Amino acid sequence: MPDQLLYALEVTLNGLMAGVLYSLVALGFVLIFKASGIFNYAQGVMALFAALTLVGIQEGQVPFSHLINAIFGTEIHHFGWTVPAILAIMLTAAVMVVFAWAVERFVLKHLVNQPDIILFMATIGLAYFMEGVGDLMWGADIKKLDVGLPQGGSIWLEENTAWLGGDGFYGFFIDRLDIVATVVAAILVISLTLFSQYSKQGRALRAVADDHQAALSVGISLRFIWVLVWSIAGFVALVAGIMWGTKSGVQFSLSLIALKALPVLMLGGFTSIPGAIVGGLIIGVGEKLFEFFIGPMVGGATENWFAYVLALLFLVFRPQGLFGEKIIERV
Amino acid sequence: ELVFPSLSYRTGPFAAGGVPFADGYADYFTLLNERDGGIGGELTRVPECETAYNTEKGVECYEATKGDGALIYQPLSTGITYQLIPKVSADGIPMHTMGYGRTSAANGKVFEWIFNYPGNYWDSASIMVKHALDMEGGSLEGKSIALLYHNSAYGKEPIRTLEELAEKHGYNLTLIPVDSPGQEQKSQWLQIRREKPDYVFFWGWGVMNQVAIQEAANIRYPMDHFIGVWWSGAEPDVLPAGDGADGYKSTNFTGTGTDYPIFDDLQTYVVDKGLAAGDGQSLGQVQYNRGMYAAMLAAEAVRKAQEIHGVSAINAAQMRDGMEALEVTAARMEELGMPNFGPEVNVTCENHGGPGMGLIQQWDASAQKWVAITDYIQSDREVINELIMEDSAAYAAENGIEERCN
Amino acid sequence: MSLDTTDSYVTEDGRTIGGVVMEMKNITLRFGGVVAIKDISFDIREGEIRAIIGPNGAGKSSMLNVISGFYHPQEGEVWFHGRKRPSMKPYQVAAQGIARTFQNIALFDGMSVLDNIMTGRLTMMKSNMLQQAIWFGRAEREENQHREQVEKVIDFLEIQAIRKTPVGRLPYGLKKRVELARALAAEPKLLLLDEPMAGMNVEEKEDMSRFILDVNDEFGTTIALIEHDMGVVMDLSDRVVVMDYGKKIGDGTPDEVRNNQDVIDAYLGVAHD
Amino acid sequence: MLDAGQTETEALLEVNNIEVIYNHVILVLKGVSLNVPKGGITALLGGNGAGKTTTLKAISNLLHSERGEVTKGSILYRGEKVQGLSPSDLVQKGAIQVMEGRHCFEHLTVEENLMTGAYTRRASRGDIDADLNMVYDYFPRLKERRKSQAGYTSGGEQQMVAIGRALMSRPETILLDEPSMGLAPQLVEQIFEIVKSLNEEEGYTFLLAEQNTNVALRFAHYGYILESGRVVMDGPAADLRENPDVKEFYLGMSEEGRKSFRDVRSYRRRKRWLA
Amino acid sequence: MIYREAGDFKTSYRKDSQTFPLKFDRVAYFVLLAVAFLVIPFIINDYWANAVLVPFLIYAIAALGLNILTGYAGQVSLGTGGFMAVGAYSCYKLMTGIDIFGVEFPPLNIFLSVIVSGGITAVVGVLFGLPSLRIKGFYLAVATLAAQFFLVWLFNKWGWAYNHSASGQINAPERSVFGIIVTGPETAAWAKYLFCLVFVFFVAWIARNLTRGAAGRKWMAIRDMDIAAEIIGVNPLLAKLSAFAVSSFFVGIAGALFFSVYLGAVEVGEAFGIQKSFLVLFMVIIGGLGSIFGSFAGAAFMVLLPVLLKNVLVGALGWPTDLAAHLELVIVGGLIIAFLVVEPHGIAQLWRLAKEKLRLWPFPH
Ligand SMILES: Nc1ncnc2c1ncn2[C@@H]1O[C@H](COP(=O)(O)OP(=O)(O)OP(=O)(O)O)[C@@H](O)[C@H]1O
Ligand SMILES: Nc1ncnc2c1ncn2[C@@H]1O[C@H](COP(=O)(O)OP(=O)(O)OP(=O)(O)O)[C@@H](O)[C@H]1O
Ligand SMILES: [Mg+2]
Ligand SMILES: [Mg+2]
Repeated sequence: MPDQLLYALEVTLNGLMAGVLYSLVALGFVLIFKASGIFNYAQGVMALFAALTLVGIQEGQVPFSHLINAIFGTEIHHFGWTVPAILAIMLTAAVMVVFAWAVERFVLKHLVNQPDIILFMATIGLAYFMEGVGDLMWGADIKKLDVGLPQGGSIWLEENTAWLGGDGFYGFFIDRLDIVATVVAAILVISLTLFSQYSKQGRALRAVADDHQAALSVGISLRFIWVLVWSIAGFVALVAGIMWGTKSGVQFSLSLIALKALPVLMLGGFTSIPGAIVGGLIIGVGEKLFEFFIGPMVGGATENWFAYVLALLFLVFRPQGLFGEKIIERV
Repeated sequence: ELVFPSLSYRTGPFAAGGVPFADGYADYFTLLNERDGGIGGELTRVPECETAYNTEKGVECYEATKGDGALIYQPLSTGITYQLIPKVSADGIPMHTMGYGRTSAANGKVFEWIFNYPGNYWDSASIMVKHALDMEGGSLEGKSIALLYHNSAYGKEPIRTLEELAEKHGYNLTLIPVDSPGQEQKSQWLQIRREKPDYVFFWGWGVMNQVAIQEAANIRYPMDHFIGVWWSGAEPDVLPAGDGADGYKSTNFTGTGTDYPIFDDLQTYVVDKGLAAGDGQSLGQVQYNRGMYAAMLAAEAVRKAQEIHGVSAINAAQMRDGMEALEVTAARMEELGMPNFGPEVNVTCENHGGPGMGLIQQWDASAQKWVAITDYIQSDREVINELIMEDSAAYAAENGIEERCN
Repeated sequence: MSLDTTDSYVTEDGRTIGGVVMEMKNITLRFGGVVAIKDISFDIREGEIRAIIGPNGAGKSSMLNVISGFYHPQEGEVWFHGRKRPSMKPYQVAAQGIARTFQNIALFDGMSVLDNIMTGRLTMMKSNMLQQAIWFGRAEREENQHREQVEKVIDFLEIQAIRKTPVGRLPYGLKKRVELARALAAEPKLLLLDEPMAGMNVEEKEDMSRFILDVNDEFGTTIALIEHDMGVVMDLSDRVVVMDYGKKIGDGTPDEVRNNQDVIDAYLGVAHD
Repeated sequence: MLDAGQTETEALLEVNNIEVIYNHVILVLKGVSLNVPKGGITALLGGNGAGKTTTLKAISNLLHSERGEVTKGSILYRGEKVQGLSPSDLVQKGAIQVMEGRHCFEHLTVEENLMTGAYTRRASRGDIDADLNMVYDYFPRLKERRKSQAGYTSGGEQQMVAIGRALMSRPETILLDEPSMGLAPQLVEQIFEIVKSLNEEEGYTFLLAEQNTNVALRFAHYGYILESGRVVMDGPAADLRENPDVKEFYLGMSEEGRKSFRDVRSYRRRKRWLA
Repeated sequence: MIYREAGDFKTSYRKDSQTFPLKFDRVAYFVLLAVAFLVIPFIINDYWANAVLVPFLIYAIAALGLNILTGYAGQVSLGTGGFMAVGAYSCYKLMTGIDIFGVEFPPLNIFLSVIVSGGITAVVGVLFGLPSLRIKGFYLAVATLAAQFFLVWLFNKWGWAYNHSASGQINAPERSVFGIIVTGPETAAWAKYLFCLVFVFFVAWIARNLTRGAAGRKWMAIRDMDIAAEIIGVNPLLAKLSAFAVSSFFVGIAGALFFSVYLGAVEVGEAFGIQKSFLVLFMVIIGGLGSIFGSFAGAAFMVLLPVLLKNVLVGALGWPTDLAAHLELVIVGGLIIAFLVVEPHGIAQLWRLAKEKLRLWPFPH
């Protein structure tokens, strides 16, 4: 095979994998949007918060130690134990449920029936809030996250594909972490799709998103739905946090992955769970190929905007994204 | 009282580097107060102001602290530096941008109030090339170097220098930008994997550092051919990648670790007394030492100023004179308990950039520490000076500045 | 058929009904599998009050939407003032002097009643952006002229007291009235009303009827009206079109329609008095 | 099932002198008291803006989401204060509201909309299907449109969806806000027939806010007339029907019988409510 | 009664539609203007100018701009930072002289530079506004991020835009108006302040005029119900694009001032990043969508709050700066949420309600 084609193939493969990682974040957005029409900007910070909490628990860090030390003049930092990864993940998930409850109790409950943009803003407020709390709780330093996921290029694949190309070709490169992410994402998407399509709660979710008041009037408990959905979104955030955190360490910038997920959402449609995956794949491949082939011509570093422009072009033809619910326009 | 405002960033995306630096900076002055009763009998004070690496907050901090008798600013961010260059010049307060900021500020003829000794970005680039030359036995002819850089003013700094040096040494330079924040670098690293440059020079910041080092490990790039600038070579950058980071190199202009007598003093006078700015864990880390070094240079400049002007409570203008006459010799560093902690520094009216020296350090993942593998290397002044002259002349022309020092 | 002025006649109560202003020819409108309108033709004459009635989902509102250019029928033609109307955007249709109200109230909730009604005159406001930015001069003069016209409408509909109230706060019935005011402010030649009296009690319906009749009488405005209250329809309208399942099942004077067996079966249930 | 005048029987729902304020400043209800007896059909009448919708929302606790609050008085449903309950609790306790202006879930299909009505029920799939079929029997039109998104159905179809949805919850008390709005005449009759039969056969209690006074008073047992936030008159429906003022203003009848709407032109309202 | 409108009769429509129909408000407004123009310039110092007032004024312009687009025309935009960058770089090019295809334009007067920058931004805004005809709601909001990221990337890459300076930074050279220096390091605090104030005054005036007339009604109609608006005769494309144009014009002016007067040197990614877009959106929402007063209130709130918090936590309470900074995030976030919970329509609505209450005072209703 000609080299150029091989590389294109490799880039495509890696793009797909990167896309899956975006989708993991996008999924959280979709869930909440579907369930309440809320565009949850805090999703990225939730991932950060979840990852921070996970590392903190795993390493037996004392929450708010910095604050406590500053106030009481103490010198505590660690409990002196470490917690196994699985247990830590479960504990973190529990924390996310508490968080979901708090969000409902202190924010959403008071904003029933408000315009979308107000709810959106509230989630930005929430993002600030959680970022601050996360820092206070666990400190602002970079943390290494290790729950035992494999990392690094798959040597097996490299060796078995090296024959495809000529001398300079080492075989295909794929990060093993990405493979794990793909599997996890597939499981998540399938189970979430089943949940939202075939359960009573799934239907209630969509009803709530359409009209809060009417949902209340037929007896759907917004409170339950929201706690449920935010808990699931919290769990998805945890998964995303684990993947991204393993990749780049746990730190503030983790929250910025939300920005990578937005074009994915647009493209897939805000309300579609499979859309999040398909959108992610398209964006992942698109931006990688563009950066690879066109990037050098225009000076590179196109990835930040290319995804958005691609999604924008898509939207001009399909304003609700690929799989989004059609926007109802009637008088 | 001597006031050294510290524009720190303990929050935001770059906090990991900002915290130890600010701690080191503050701790050194605390040490001077506790051990020596200040500098020349005058106590020091380090009011801290959080910038979160944000330009506007930086301006606010500057305005808030400048009236307070501030002697010197170290804004620690290229953005804020550019912001403050005209402001400090107008207000008459010296600014020291150690290893960052506007490179051409090394030309004291144009930049009266700005200093960037002991080295600047271009020095670092040149030192990296020199190291590569060493590794290749003196010639880079026909070799290829890729520059992986943060797509911002900061990241673009070394490009001119590396291009000039490419002409001189005959290597090919490939430019690979990464947009901020740099969480996803797959395509860049696939490109590197495909083009197999002999060296990857690295100008990253924040999360970009960790991701790049992780990705380099992932594609099994030979880590000792992967060399970062001094802002991409601290502990938080390499730790997340674990063993994969072993062998990664970066430049630096201070020593690392706590194997210097001064750390004993710090322990006794500062940490043990509970006066440390941080939790006392970061002593010896790259950024901590760098902060301490910055404080040491500032303190030495104060001494010089006190000496020149014969007053202990100097003002900002006198501080500037002290900086311009600063001389930190190996002997002096020995005296300070920091033998060979940094290069010898000698500042003059024309040269605000100091010697332009730096060393190469390498990460030892098993020991979890940085190891200096070279001595201080002198950058290629010939090339760099020319670039500095060119850029500063342009600035002077743009802003109607008369050359001084003549 | 084309505009035929010789056709005009005078009604019992002395109004002159002119020739055909609008004619729908063989309109068919489909939404995917749903056929909302099936090959319907009818006309509207100048100065008349033309009612469209029919069971729920018969396609009445869709018909109004076709007239106002919001739906584009797959088949059929719309003739306006004797000319075949090309495919148009709704705002272009509005500029031709067709104003309307909506079944599900479509007021601009964020604005006061006054501003809502002023939007009715937007098609007539001519000052450009720059003039408006400067305000003093043309824009202000224009604003005040139109304001005067709007105040007339407000007086006419007796909603002076709520002029400055945000419409979101109004009760349903008043919203309908404000919507009518907005449509009237546009000084339309043809006024389309989609269930203007839904959600009103008799007294309010009487008021509304009075307004409709007065508009028709004083300004000679042609009116097409959808309404489920047979009392209102029979009393007010000159001619009635009856639709059922997208098809036309009757067309004629109230009396004719009322006695049409198809209409009784499909819609009225019992013969209406 | 219940005869007019028998309001002394067990009161299912009691509204005691409530005051409602929107946005902290707009006082809308100024002391409204109602009594809804179990198994009765109670009508709430009154002109535009009288406060009918507000009263119903206060009862079903939906005011909250409109920035309104009950500042005085109390509402008791089966002796229990509703202010402490969430709307979904209320539905579970058997009181459901059909909101004014339809409020369908636009993106859900007609059938899914109906199914949301059964959200609080723990009935078997079969029971729910049976109820679904019952609703389709009442409104055959819905059956035809079952697969279309509610947002794309006609106004009247949406109204049917809203009513059908409430029926799906198998409530004990239904608060109907303007059920007849936008419905074709036979359908209006039909809806009231449904109300009547549910009331008589299943013992449902109804509180309905209606503008269509004529029909409402024909089917209701007891009526309250609301004007600018106050109850100005109440009584058994039959009595109200005979009241001359009610006749004049709400039924459109003068001494000579029904006037033509055409004649109102020469006729100006004499005066507002005189009670 | 402290505040009332009874007895304040209007005899013409002109009077009825004036900006401050109540005499009380009118007097308050003129007093405020007088203080802003005649008193503050004499007492202002560097700290107040650079840390508080100048950023407040500039953000107020940006917030007014975004409020026109988002608050009045209902098009949520997250591209404000990018559009400010267009203003800033245009201003830079204009003030340093442009060379287009060999035609040299001499440096333009700073006052004109700022205005023309606004114009250029308006054109760019319209370009990015084009998709708004098809794309709505949050889809549009996210789509405007395309503008944000693309523009930032462009100004980072396009050497011409920053006169090929080594680092890609742009620096504002010294310029003056009527002999008074308004840009560059030598600028006096009062001159900066007044220069911005003049712009704020005119921008607010134009915004007020546009929003009370036909244009404003078109925008609001589109915002509240775009289909209905189209059916009653509003051309949606023109309405939306004009909103984009006016909004970007203001935002461009804000960007130009931000660069030339306030910061003096900027790097695009840092000064005009996505954070800026969010910040301005916050101002608009906290202040009150669709309210001119709200734009000011929001800008004041978001500029002052962090400064205030910092001064209290670090200055007065002596907390470590990092704890203070983290706590600041928590407090700002919490306050935003609290604000939205208490009054989703922003400070402007709170103010209106307060007035309504005052009017009724001492009675509760
Ligand atoms: N945009 C659309 N997409 C799909 N179906 C539509 C659309 N608009 C209308 N319909 C369908 O077309 C049919 C006619 O609708 P229309 O609104 O015209 O009825 P109508 O006669 O006004 O009824 P009502 O008296 O209930 O208002 C309905 O069955 C409706 O569901
Ligand atoms: N959300 C709100 N904010 C402010 N005022 C409101 C609000 N909702 C209703 N109102 C006011 O409360 C009063 C009563 O309104 P309500 O909707 O209860 O009347 P109604 O009797 O149901 O009228 P209709 O028959 O027209 O539906 C009206 O004057 C209205 O202006
Ligand atoms: Mg209809
Ligand atoms: Mg009502």
